[in-house]
This record gives sequence, C-alpha cells and structure tokens, in this order.
Amino acid sequence: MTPAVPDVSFVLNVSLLVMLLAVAVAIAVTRSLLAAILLLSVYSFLGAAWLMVMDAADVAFTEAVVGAGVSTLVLLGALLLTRGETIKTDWKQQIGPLALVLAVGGLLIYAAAGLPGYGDPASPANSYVGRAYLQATYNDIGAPNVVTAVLASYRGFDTLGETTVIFAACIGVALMLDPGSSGAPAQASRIRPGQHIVLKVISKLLIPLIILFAFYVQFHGDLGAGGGFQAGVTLAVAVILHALVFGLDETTRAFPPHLMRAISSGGVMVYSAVGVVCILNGGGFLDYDFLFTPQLEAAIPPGLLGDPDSKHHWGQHFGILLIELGVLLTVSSTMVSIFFGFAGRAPRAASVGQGG
Amino acid sequence: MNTGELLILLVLGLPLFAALLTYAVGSMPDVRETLTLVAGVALSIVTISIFVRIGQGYDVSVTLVEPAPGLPVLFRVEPLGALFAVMASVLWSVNSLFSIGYMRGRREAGQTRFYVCFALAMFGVMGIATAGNLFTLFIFYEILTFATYPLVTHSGTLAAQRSGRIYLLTLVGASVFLLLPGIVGVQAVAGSTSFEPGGLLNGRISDVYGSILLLLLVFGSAKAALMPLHGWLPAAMVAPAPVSALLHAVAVVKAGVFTVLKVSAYTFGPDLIATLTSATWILWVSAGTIVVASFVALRREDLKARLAWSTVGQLAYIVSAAMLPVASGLVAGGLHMLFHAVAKITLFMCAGAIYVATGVGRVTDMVALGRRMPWVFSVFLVAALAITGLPPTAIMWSKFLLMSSSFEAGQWLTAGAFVVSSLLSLVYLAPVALWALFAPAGASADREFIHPGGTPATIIVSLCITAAGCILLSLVADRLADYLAPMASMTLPERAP
Amino acid sequence: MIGLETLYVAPASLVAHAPILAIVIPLLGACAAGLSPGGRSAWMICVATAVFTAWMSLATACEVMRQDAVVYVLGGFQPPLGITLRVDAIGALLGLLISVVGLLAAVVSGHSLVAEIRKEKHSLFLSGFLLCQAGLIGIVYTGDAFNAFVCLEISSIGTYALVASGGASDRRALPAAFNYLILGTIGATFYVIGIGFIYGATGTLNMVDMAARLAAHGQSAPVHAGFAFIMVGLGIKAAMFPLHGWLPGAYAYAPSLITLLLAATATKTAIYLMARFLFEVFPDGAAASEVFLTWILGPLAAAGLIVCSLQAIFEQDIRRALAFSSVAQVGFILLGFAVGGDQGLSASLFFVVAHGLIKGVLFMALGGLTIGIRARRIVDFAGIGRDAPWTVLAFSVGAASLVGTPLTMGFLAKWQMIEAALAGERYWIAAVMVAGSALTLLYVGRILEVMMFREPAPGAPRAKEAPAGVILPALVLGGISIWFGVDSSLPGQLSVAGAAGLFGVRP
Amino acid sequence: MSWFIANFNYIVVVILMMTGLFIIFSSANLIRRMIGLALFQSSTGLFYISLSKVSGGTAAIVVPPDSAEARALAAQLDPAYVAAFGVKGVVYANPLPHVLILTAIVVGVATLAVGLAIAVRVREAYGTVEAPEIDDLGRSVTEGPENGR
Repeated sequence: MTPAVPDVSFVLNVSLLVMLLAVAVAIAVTRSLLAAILLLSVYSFLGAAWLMVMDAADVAFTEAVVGAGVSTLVLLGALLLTRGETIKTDWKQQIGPLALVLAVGGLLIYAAAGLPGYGDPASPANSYVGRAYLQATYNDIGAPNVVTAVLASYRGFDTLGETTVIFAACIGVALMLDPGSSGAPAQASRIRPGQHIVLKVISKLLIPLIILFAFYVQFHGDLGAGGGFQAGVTLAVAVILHALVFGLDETTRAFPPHLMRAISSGGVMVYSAVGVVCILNGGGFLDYDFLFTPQLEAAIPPGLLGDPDSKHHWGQHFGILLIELGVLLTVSSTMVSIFFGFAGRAPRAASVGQGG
Repeated sequence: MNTGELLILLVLGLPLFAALLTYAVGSMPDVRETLTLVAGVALSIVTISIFVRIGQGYDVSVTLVEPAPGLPVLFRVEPLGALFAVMASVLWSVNSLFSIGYMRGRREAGQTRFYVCFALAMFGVMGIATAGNLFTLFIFYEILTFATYPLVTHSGTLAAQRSGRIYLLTLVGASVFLLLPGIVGVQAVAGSTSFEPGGLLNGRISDVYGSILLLLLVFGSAKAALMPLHGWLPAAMVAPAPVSALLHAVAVVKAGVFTVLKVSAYTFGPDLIATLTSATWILWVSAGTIVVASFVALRREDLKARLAWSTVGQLAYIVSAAMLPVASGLVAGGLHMLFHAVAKITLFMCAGAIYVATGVGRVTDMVALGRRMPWVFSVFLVAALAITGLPPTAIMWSKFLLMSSSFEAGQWLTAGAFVVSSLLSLVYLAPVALWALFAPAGASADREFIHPGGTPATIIVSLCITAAGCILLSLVADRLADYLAPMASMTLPERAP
Repeated sequence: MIGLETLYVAPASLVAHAPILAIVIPLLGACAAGLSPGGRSAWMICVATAVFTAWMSLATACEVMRQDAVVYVLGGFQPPLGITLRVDAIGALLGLLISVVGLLAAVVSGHSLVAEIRKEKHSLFLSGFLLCQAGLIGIVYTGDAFNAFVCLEISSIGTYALVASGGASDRRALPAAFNYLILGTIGATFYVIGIGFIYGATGTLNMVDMAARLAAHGQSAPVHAGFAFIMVGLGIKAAMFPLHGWLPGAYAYAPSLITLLLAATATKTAIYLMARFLFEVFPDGAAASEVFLTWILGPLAAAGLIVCSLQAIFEQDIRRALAFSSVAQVGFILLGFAVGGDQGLSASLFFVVAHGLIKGVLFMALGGLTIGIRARRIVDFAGIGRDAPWTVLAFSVGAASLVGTPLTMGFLAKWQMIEAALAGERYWIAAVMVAGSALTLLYVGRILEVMMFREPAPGAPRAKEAPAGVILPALVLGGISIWFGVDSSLPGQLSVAGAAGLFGVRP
Repeated sequence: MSWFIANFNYIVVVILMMTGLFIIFSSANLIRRMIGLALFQSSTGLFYISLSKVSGGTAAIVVPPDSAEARALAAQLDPAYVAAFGVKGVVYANPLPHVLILTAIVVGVATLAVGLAIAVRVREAYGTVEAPEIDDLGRSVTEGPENGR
C-alpha cells in the first residue's frame, strides 16, 4: 500500500467525521422521534459539508436538498400522521442487534483496512475508470463538469433508472396515500392559510427567487455543480413553501395532484424518448451523438452555446439538456406529489387531536 | 414406421383410446361394457402378435420423445415384457367378463369411472411391459398407481379412503424415496437407464454402490410387496373383487415383480447379481417374507385377506428368483409370474363370485356352501392345488425350476422357505374348498342367495377359462421356458434383419 | 425440438436493439399506463406492452443462441466507461421467463384486479406492475454491477407499494410490505456496499471487466468482504433460508397478481445475480467462493429445503404454505449451486425456470379461485375440484410439476439436480434433495386432497369457476410446464449454454 | 499513525453504517426504523465518496489543460506529493463514485417516501406503529381493514 499523503483537508475531514459520528450516536440514543428526525437533518447537512471537503460538490448539493430538505419534510409529515412521539425501548431487545452489528462492523473494518488508503491517487478506484473519465470527457462530451458528463452520458442509463425509481416512488406513494384509497371522505386539508402577513410577503419574494435559482442550477449543470435532481428538488421546494404559507388547497388548485403525476411520468417519457430517437437515427440507445440527423446538426448556427471555437458536440449538449429536463420534470413533480400525499392526509386515529 | 413401432403405439394407444371412449359412452352401460370387452380382445391380439414377433427375433422398439438429452421415453420389448403384456391383456379380457357380472350383480355405483380407470390401469401396465428403460418404466409405474387409486377407494367408505391413503402413500412414497433415486443413481453411473441384455451396470460399478442401488430399486418397487413394504396389499382388499382379481393378483403386483426381474436381468445382469452382497440380503428378506406371509394367511378368516397374504408370499418367490445367483432363476421367476397370475386371478374371481351370490366373505361361513355353488368351489379347489404346486397344474413346473435353481445356488434357506410355504398354502387354501364341497350333512347350507339366480353366468364362464389355463399352461411350460431363455443369457440375443 | 438459433422472429434492425427495447418499452408502457384515465385503457396498454416485451425477449434469446452473448453498448461508450447490456444464455432464459409470465399475468390482471383493488387505482397499479417488469428484465440483461442495483430498486420500490396495496382487503398486507421494504432495502444496500468493496479493489463496475481484474488482483480482505456482502444482500432478495423472513407475509397478503409476479420471477432474478457473481465474477478472484459453496451455501440451502418444507406441511393458510414452499425450492436451487460444476449449475438454472413456471400457475389458479370468495385457509378450498374443475386442473398441473411428476418440467429439473449431485459425488446433497422432494409430495398432496376429495363444510361459500381470462393463461402456463417436461430442448439448451457460458468467461 | 490516516475514514464510515443498522434492528417503531434505514443508506454513500478522495484534488469540473486557471490549480499542490505520485497538472476527485452516490441518494429518498407512506397506512389500519403491538393485533383480528376512525 502506498503511503497516504494527507493534505490540509484531512483535518477538516476528521473533524466533520467526528461530528457525524456524534450526531449518529445521538440519533441512536435519543428517545424522541422528533429529535431523531431533526438530528438526521443535521446529519445530512454535516454530510453535505463533509462531501464538499471530499470535492464531491454535486453530491453535496444533492445531499443538502434531498437529505436535509425533502427527507426531513417527509419524515416530519409521517410523524404527524402516525403520532408516534416517544420511543419505548427495552435494553434486553437491543443486545442481539448490538452483537450482530458489532460482529459485522468488526469484519467490515478489518476488510476495509485492506482497501487503498485515504486519498491515494494510485488506487484502482481512482486510477482506472475514474481517471479515464477525466481524460476522455473533454473529447467525448465537451462539458466541463465530468460528474454531469458521466451521470448524463456515460452512465445515462443508470440515470434513466434513477429517474424511473423516482417515478416508481410517485406511483407507490399515490397508491398508498391517494385520498381515494381508503374511501375516507375528502376533508379540509390540515395545512390552512395562516394569518402571518410577514411570512406571506416574504414568501412572495422568495418563491420567484427559488424558482430562478432552480433554473440556474438546471442549466448550469454541465458547467458547474448542479443538474436536474438538484434543480428539481429546489423547484419542488418553491411549491411546497407556497403550500405551507398559502394553504394546501390554494396550491393544489394551481398544481393538481393528477397533473403532478402526469408530469412525473412525462419526465421519464422525455428521457426514454431521447434514447429512442437516438435509435431511430441509427445509433444505440441514449447515444446522443445520433440525436440529430447530420442535416439537422448542420442547421444549428455556430456559437449557439457560447464559444464558437471549442470542439462542438451538439448531440451531447442537447442530449444532456433534454434528459436533464426529463429528470427535472420527474423529480420536481414527484417531490411535490409526495408532499401532497403526506400533507393531504389527515391524521385518522380518533384518539388524537389536531397536530401543530 | 415399421411394424414394431406400430405395434407399440397400438399397445399403448388402445387402452388409452378405450378409456376415452368408455368415458364418452358412459351413459350407455351395454355399449360401455361391450367396448371394454372388445378393447380387451383387441389388445390381446396386439400383444400376442408382439409376442410372436419377439419369438421370431424381430426388434420391437420405438422412442417417443426425448425430454432431456440422454433421457428418452423409450419402448423396447423383450421376451419377459412380451409375456407380461400377453398375460395382462388376456386376463384383462377374462376379467372384464367377470367384472360385468360382478358389477351388475352388485349394482355398484360409479361403474363408468370403474371401467375408465381399469383401461387407464391397463395403459400403465402396457407401458411397463414395453418400457425400454427404467425412466419410461417409472413413468408408467406411477400412472398405474394413480389409475388404480380410484379403484381401491371405489366404495367411498371411510375404510376405503383409509386404505386408499395407505395404498397411495406406500406406493408413491417408496417409488419417490427409493425407486427414483435408484434410477437417478443408475443414470449417474451409466449415463443411461436403458435395459441392456447382460446388464447395463455389469462391470461398471463397485460392490458397495451396486448393493445400494439394488436395494433402492428392489424395495422401491413396492408393488412387489416385499416385507416391510407389503402393508398396502392386504389394505387394498377393500376394493371390489374384480379389482383385487386383476390388479392385486395380476397387474399391479406383477408390475412390481416384473420391475424387479427386469432390474435384475437387464440393469444389473445375472453376472453382477451373483456377486452383489445385497442380493443375498434380499434373498433372506424374501425367504422371511415367504414364511411369515404364509403363517399370517393361515390365521386370516376373511377369504380375500387370506388370498392377499398368500399373494405376498408368492411374490417373494419371484423376487427370490430374481436375486438367485444363477441365471436359470430368472426364467423360473418369469414362469412363476405367469402361472401364479392365472391361478391367483382364479381364486380371487371365486371369492368375488361367492360374495356376489351370497354376500359371504369369511372362510368359516363358507362351510357347505359348495352344495349350492359346486362349479365355483370346484374351480377354487383346482386353483388352490395350483398355488400349492401340485400336478397337473402349470405351477408345478415353475416351482420345480425355482427349487432346482436355489439348490444349484446353494441357497438352502430359500429352498426351505419354498417347501414350508407350499405345505402351508395347501393347509390354508385347500380346506376352504374341501369344507364347502364335502361338508358333513347337517352343516348350515341354507344360506340364501342375495343375488337372484345365484352366480351370474359370465362369472362362471370366466372362472372356467382361467381354471383351464391353470392346467393347460403346463403343456407349454417348457416352450415358455425356452422363450424366456434369452433373458438369462449373458450375450446379446441375435436379431433377425 | 426447437433450435432457437434457427428462429428469426423479428427484422434485423429490431433485433439489434431488442435487449434495450425489452427494458424501455415496459418503462414507456408504465408511463403511459400511469397517464391513462381508466383501468380498462391501462390494461390494454399493459397487455400490448407485455406482448411486445415478450417478443423482444424471444428475439434476444434467438440472437444469443446464434452468437453466444449479445452485448449492447448504451450511449455509444464501450465498457468499462459506458454501461453495457450483456445478455448471455442465462439472461436470455430468465428474460423469457419474466416476459412470458409477465404477459400472462398482464392478461390475468384484467380480472384479478377488479376483485382486489379499487377501481380508481387500477392504472397506478398496472403502471407499477410494468415498472417492476422493466426492472426485472433490466437485472437479467445488464452487464454492469451498479446498474443491476438500480434495476433491482426499480423493481423493488414499485413492488413494495404493490404488496402494500393488498391492505385494501387484508390489513396484514401493510406490515408485511413494510417488513419487505426494510429487509429488501437492507439487502440492496448490502449489495451496494459489496460492490463498493469490489470497486475499491478493482476500479471497475462492468462485470466481465471485474472478473478479469479480480483474477489479476488475487485474494484480499476487501474482495472477501465484498463477496460476503453481495451474497448476503442477494440472499435477502432471493429469500435464502435464514434471510427469508419477509417472504411468507409478502406472498400471503399481497394482491394475487403481485404474488404471482414475485413468486415466479422476482426471487429468481436475485438468484440469477447470485449465480453471476458466484461463478462468473468471483471464482478465481476469491477462492472464498469454493469454501462458501461447500460450507455455507450448501448447508444453509439444505436446512432451508427441509425446514421450510416442514413449515409448509404444517401451515394452514394456503398462500403461506406455497410461500414456504418457495423458500424451500430456493434451497433446492441453491443446493444445485453447491454441487458446483456446469452440470450442477445448468440443473439449477433449469430448476429456476421450472419453479418460476410452477409458482406462476399455482398462484394464477389460486388467484382465479379467490376472485369470488374470501378464502385463505386450505380447508376453505374443500371440494372445490367439483365447483371449479378447470381452474383446479390448472392448479393440479402446477402441483404435479412442483412434486416432480414424470413428464412435467419439475420432474426433469429434480432429475437433473439429483443426477448432478450424484455425478459430483455429493451424496449428502442428493439425499437432502430426495428428502425435500418427498416432503413436497406431502404438502402438495395434502392441498390437492382437500381440493379434490374433501367435502366442503356446510354453509361455506362455494367458489365459482374462474373467468376464462384467468383459466386460459393458467392453462397455457401449465401447458408450457408439461411441454418442457416432454421436450425440454428449449430451456435445456439455454441453461446448458448459460452454465457453460458462465464458466467460459473465466479469464 | 499512517495506518490511522489511511483508514480513519473507513472506520468512521463503518461505525456510521452499523449505527444505522443497529437502529433498524433494535427499534420497534416503524418511523424510527425508517430513520435508521436512511442513516444506513446515506452512510453507504460516505463509504463510496471516501474511496473517491484524491489528495490535493479539486471537484471534477475540468478546466482547459493549458489555461492559466489550470496552472494556478496545479501550483497549489504539495511538491512532495507531486514527486511521490508523479501527478501531472491538475488533480481532480474521482467522479465515478460521485455519480453512483447521486443515484443512491435519490434511490434512498424514494425508498424513504414509500416506506413512510406504508407506515402511515399501517398506523391507520392498526392504530399504532409499534411492531410488537401490530403483531398482536395481526394475530387476534384477521378482518377489518381501515378500522381507523
């Protein structure tokens, strides 16, 4: 094993990891579900910070919006609906899991110690395929952000799968929580417009900004950190904020749940359609170089996307743009419809009153 | 398609077709029964022509399908199979005649199902008789089991269902637990399961592994009712008499011993059998079965049960014959299979005839009954003497061959069991007829016929046919022995072009 | 005899893209079904999609027999940079199984949904069903270890909710689905951790490349850990014996359509991935796999076969009994792995298909029988043979094949397994297999006896014959089971070629 | 010490994973199990990212090789490190694990949403989200879906 050379970031790395560890232990020992959920949110934020230290900007962004944002929101929604406040624990029932976990963990640590050391640039992981992407992207794709290039083009099929998973979650939550499912009478939603004038004014200012930011993240994806996922979640946050401040009924009038589901499936369709178009034009599935017929490509004015001198990959550019659009559609609408699913369902156990 | 293939397809297709047709015309009893008789006669003609062709040295074989490579559904007839097929089909015809009388006389319910299952059972028997490898034999062995299950439970009473469960569990259990693994073992060793003259496994297998396989295959064919897997046979006696007569004296049990004979002759070969340790163990078990079954038969009051136990003993004769380390044992076993079948079906039909006419099943109630039913009990006496092996019946010859083979092999235990059991069978069978026919005057003979007109004529006719068979077969015994001789040979029989 | 290599079922231009179309078309179908306004139109989309998928998977299978393994490069990037679909004979075989069972299930869904799921949810439900199918085919076609995870999750996430939607008629479906979700996700995450270790040691995600680099890399602790995690993860997904806790509940309370799909295909794909890793990716990279096969997989599979067969014998709920039977049969299949060699492996693969078809028929017929009545316990089905003879006929064909009656596919499957065990001189495995088969006979015989011969309890609701839309597909599936029992050349050639292929890839 | 530096990340990540797993197995509350599952899945991501760390690297956003920006970035590298590994030009983090974990995070949130939705339905059907109580109810009451209000 080559000796690892620590750089400055190692100190940050260690301190953030220790904090993560502390938060994780706190989640494990806390008796309050609410605290556990909030700690999980903290965990995600810390994780995002750590990911920045690890130079994983895109992942950090995603962890922040998904882990700290949407996950927390969904967990809180579920907590409200299930009213499980505190946790009863019996230490006797924890011995078995603890022993199991210690055994597995011990083996894992033993095995992981055989992996290449921290930050080793010569490790198989970092030197083989990983480095090949860094070297090939400029020629193959022409986009500076290698993560986006790999995500959308080299491993575009994975991302199609991932979008499909999101769509599947949309279907799944709708199957579970759609009001029609249990035959419960449709009732006034739990989230009603509040009287906080300050909140309303500030939200009115914030929401367009959030949407603007979302579009920036969307279109900036192949240049810097960002892309369809992050943008989609951000966009969804704008809608969710609207619902929280102005009431769910108001929001569902603008964004009816069935429309959200349609958009969600539309996103997957856009993504797959790009792949099918590539097939129709004589390439393989998702081979963006075949996205345009040669005639069409010739018709694109030079310099359309910035620097006219740089090597151009119109197919790749537009392909990535289109599939990121598909991802945006699916992710944003799914997040919104998941939120609707949880928020639109009143707590149904008779014993419990209205929650705050 | 050559004649041989055609004959095999016919021999399989006829009973199947008969079953379907019987089902179709089930609402018309006369047509249905005529059909059964016609099918029986037709099948007999086909089997006899196969028998003749085999005697002339023609090849009668066909491969139907090959489900997996090296595992064909193959049919190839050899002398023993031809003999078995003729025996089963001719006796089926005779038994059909008897069934008509019996079933109508008893006014049994579900007669169509009865005849359909009978035809299906014959389908299974024909498949077993013509099977060219163990795999095919196994398939038809199972078909036979499942086709006869509804016959055993025919009456639908609680006792019948219980017996049916024992029947199914023992036969299927043994075949799945023992026979099938044995067959797979053969396939694993030899890469095939086909029956080869001289023995498929001969020279390819160690003593230990061969012994295990032999045990699996012999005990797996539980239809041979070797102890301790004999329990199903007395239990199956709840079935109507025609079923007991054909199936549990001829078809099913003989399918079991037929399997054992085939395994001995063609899977292992006389050479290998002579060296296997477990063959000797099986000989001892058979000897024990022979003696124990005879003693049990002695104590059974119910006539059918007594006959069933007698069958258990006689079957063990044939298993012994298959396990004797001399080649002539196989011929003796083959002959005994045929002769015992004819004698035993006669006895069962007699029991059925008595039951139809008077409703009597216990031996003690039959005293002096011979005065009302002289024909039936005379025939019974002939068949009882046949089972014992007294001249002029055909069994005399097969028993003689069995004795001489066991002396030749030096198996004194087996020879002793043969002698004891013959004597005992004289004791438990002959007196039934003698007491009935020659009871002292004054014994209760005033038993009413429950069937108006006494024994139905068809029953009497069929009884006489088989009784005559018991005696007349002795005339051709030596020719049959010659016919079967190729089975015991250790070289490939020559085939005519 | 059908030689797939001589079969041309689609134009060449379509065949060239058949593998990806078999995945993408159900995906698009799922979107369309989700968008469709009513259950009827969603059903038509579903059936049309399933027909096309089956066609494409057949075309792929033919192509595989012609050229060994079909490699489809996605996005125009050669591996290891890009993701490829790599369909070899096993993948083609499993793909055929999934798409054919999926097609028949889609046809059946027209009836079974009406009975079990609220009308307004039909289109959502069918959408989830198609997603699941797309994911399953993706798993067996993909050549990329991480992509397999993504496909696994596509099929799983849909399935969790579909299982839970049985809660509309029996609330026990909900905790069962939750359990399934927790364990399934743990399994998938274990798989990802395992892939992480292997990636850390080799730097690649493409399975063929992984095998080559592992061979060069040799033994190390991370490789062993990766191996262990992948096996445990897939073991959970495949319901390997001590890890099968999720299965009985999920099978018993899910809507019958989903039970059918799960039982016939979902666990099979996890077994497929297991075989892929055991025999293709790892054999030289980790001698651990030999130890694993002999000392861990074999005994566990044997224990599973025996214990779960016994549980099936004593189970009163018919679907739970069949679920335990599934776990037991998984044990049978894994015993084939433990036998090793291409004979054992090809027997196992054949068994996978046989069992998929069997459970497909059984659950399809059961679903048909329970359309009218709310029957769960075995005794509820007393005397049903007289009321619904055709449905029971289909059920009995499946049962006969499960028991291993000669001239059914189940018989050949068991035959080949035991033969392989004897040829490999693993006598104890052969003995366990025989014992397991006998136990199968007991629980199947018990169910059949109740159905055929037992008198129904007075006043009990009487089942009606299932509609033709259920009986016909069930009989078709049963017919396939018998057809392959009489002439096994089609699955046989694929499983033999598949086993040879897995061993042949060894660098 | 160097062993510690090389493996510190793995050790912590494994402990994090095991904490998640422990929460799943030890808790009876369905919501808490989902929290554990989320923790477990997200820690798996940390494992991959630890693998992808390249000392002295920057985020994988490629700058043109001969630009001033590239030279500036390359100049920040420790000379000893450059000498030890013979790296040329700018060092970037390995992008592949990032992509994989992006996918995994999204899969995680999808699982979380579906799992919680099922938990909500469990609560409505059983009136509780504690596993032992659900088991008891499941045994005693076989009928009665949606017995909420």
